[in-house]
Amino acid sequence: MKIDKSIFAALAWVSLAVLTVPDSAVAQDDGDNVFAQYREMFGDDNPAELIELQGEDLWSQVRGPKKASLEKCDLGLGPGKLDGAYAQLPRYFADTKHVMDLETRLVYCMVTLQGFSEKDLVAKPFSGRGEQPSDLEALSAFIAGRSRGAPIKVSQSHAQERAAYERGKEFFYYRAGPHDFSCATCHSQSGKRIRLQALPNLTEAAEARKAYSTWPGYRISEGTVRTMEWRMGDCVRQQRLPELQFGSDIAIGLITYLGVMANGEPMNAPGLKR
Amino acid sequence: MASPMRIRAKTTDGITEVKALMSHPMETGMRKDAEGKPIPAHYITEVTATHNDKLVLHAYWGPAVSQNPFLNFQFKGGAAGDTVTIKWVDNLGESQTEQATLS
Amino acid sequence: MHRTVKWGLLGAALCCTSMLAAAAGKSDPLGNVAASFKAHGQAGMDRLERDPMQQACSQPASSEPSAEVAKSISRSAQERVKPPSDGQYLGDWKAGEKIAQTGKGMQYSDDPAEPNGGNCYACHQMAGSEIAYGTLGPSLSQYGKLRGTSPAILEYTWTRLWNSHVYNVCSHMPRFGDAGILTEQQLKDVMAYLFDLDSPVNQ
Amino acid sequence: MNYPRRSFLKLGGSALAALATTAMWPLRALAAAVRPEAAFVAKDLEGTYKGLGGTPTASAEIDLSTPDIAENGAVVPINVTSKLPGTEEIYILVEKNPNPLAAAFTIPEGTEPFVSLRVKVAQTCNLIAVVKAGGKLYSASKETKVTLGGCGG
Repeated sequence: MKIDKSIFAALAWVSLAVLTVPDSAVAQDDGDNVFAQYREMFGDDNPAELIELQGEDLWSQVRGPKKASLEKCDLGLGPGKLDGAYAQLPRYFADTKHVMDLETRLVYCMVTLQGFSEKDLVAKPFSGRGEQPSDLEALSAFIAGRSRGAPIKVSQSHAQERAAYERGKEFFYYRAGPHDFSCATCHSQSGKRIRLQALPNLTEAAEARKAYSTWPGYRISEGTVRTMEWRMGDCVRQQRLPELQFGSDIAIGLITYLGVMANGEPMNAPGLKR
Repeated sequence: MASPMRIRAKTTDGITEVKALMSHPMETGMRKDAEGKPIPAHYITEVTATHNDKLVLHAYWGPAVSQNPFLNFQFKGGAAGDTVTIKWVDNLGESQTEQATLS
Repeated sequence: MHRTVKWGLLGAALCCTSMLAAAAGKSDPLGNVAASFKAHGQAGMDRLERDPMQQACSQPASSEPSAEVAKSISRSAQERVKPPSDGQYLGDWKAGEKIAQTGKGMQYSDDPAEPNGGNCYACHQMAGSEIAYGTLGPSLSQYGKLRGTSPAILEYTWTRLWNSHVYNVCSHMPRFGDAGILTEQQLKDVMAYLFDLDSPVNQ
Repeated sequence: MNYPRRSFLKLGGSALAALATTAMWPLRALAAAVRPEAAFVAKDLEGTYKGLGGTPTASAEIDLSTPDIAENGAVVPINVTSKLPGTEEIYILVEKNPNPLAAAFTIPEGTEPFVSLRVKVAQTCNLIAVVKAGGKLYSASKETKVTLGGCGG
């Protein structure tokens, strides 16, 4: 979808290179293998660390009309409890009587604790090209990082949590728009790829675990950390549907569905993405 | 913290390995923003690394170094308590300095 | 360029089936889908409405539509296929190559003034020289060389591009002609890319 | 829970920056005195080599490691190790970028003749490491393929 604006249009150097190497030059079958060497060269050195630092700073900074930090924000494990909190989101929150994911909960905290306007926060939750990471991106990177190693445990105990899962699962197969695409079009078969990119089969636990546990992720093509809400919205954009609204029932439903599919896997985010 | 930098430095068998991540857009000046307006060039032009007071690496960069640059190099020596300092300067005259202490 | 197809009896039948299911107390887990979206650029809210095929195929492959529903979807798809107005199936393979390589078009982030791409390489192997091809669909390498250009194979391929559901009820392939993704001329150019013996697909 | 990434020191602030600026000033004299501007603005290899002072000789004593295929040309890792005695400078070039020269490193005495960096590669082409050792220029090159990714490009 937006394939690389950032390197091609974006670098605006030269036109797209059409490859002219013989087939035999690369493995044909598996996108993962094709890029394994490329991935390995990054080691553990993920620029997401820089954005985690920005998020850590934002978390404790006194900001907003109410001149408060986010340190009393309750992400589900109690006010200010960060370790492992992301691995258990989305979840039902009694104070709002809604299932919330990390990002909607952060907005809630920024509104209630710091006095920011919800309308402003939701109007542009993600950074644009050439901009600094948004507050939500930086905070999400930092908070997800504080769940590294914590097993994913997305609850299904509350009726609303189960309803969110069902909604997400149902929408996963929802074919619509001029191209008839659903999430399942690309993400319900194993061993497939789009162009050279391996496509995780999100209906299989093993693949869903690997995918979910590495979001949010530093997107090389975007030059910043992108969040789970962004990921859902960008898939939907590529499905040619109208804009998926931030924090909407379908967005949270999809994240809940994928989270439950990934339960048990240790979080390893922010990951490093194409 | 507009542009954080992360430095990791570790001494093994008398060689200190330094890894640095620098927050910088490294704009080439050839990209356009969402509205189609050109994004001005903004990139690190010079990087200097010192071990205590000794220069251990110097670099001039162009805009082809990737966004949020990663740099890895090694020098001989290094002991607990020593410092490794990295400083960059960009084409707009901005600069950033970060220091790590060897442990 | 949205679909302007009249669904007629098939639509009516499916619509009543779903109404009956709702009446029987089977709740819809989706709730109000539209409430989660907002119109953006060329992607209007009408895109969330599903036609009978989309509705019938909105489920895991393990629970595809009944034989009867499948048959009516395929029949109705077949009825709407428009052969080239001048009877010529093959256009310019060089133009077809660009269409096969381009994935833009119809996203709210795309410029509606620009022609749409076909993005064939996202899913299919085509020219042997292009290594960045997807595997969601079958390889089309050597397509024309292997099959020749008989009227039957030209018509079959045109129909596949126009509306793949004629042959495969819940095909994942977009309905490039039927949904107005590609113009008649663009379809001819893609046909030429597949069939022309000078095209890289057949090298 | 383990946080391997938290193990290093984070410092900052203008005081430190000011201190470092002063402290480092005399050091600049040690580094390559001036930016090789002609090489940085050159639009092809020939021009870049001219800016660097000559065409390098191919050498097997330079280890150049880059991926065969890059998932994204915006970030391509490149590692260069020189086994040439007296390595003073290491240059990283991307043959078909608008300006091939990406970076010019000075390697002082006591620093290993090794650098690892990530660069933008606009299209499939050779990545080239040029090493200045004993006053002479040597090079090694390797092709990296840049592919189109994903679904909607």
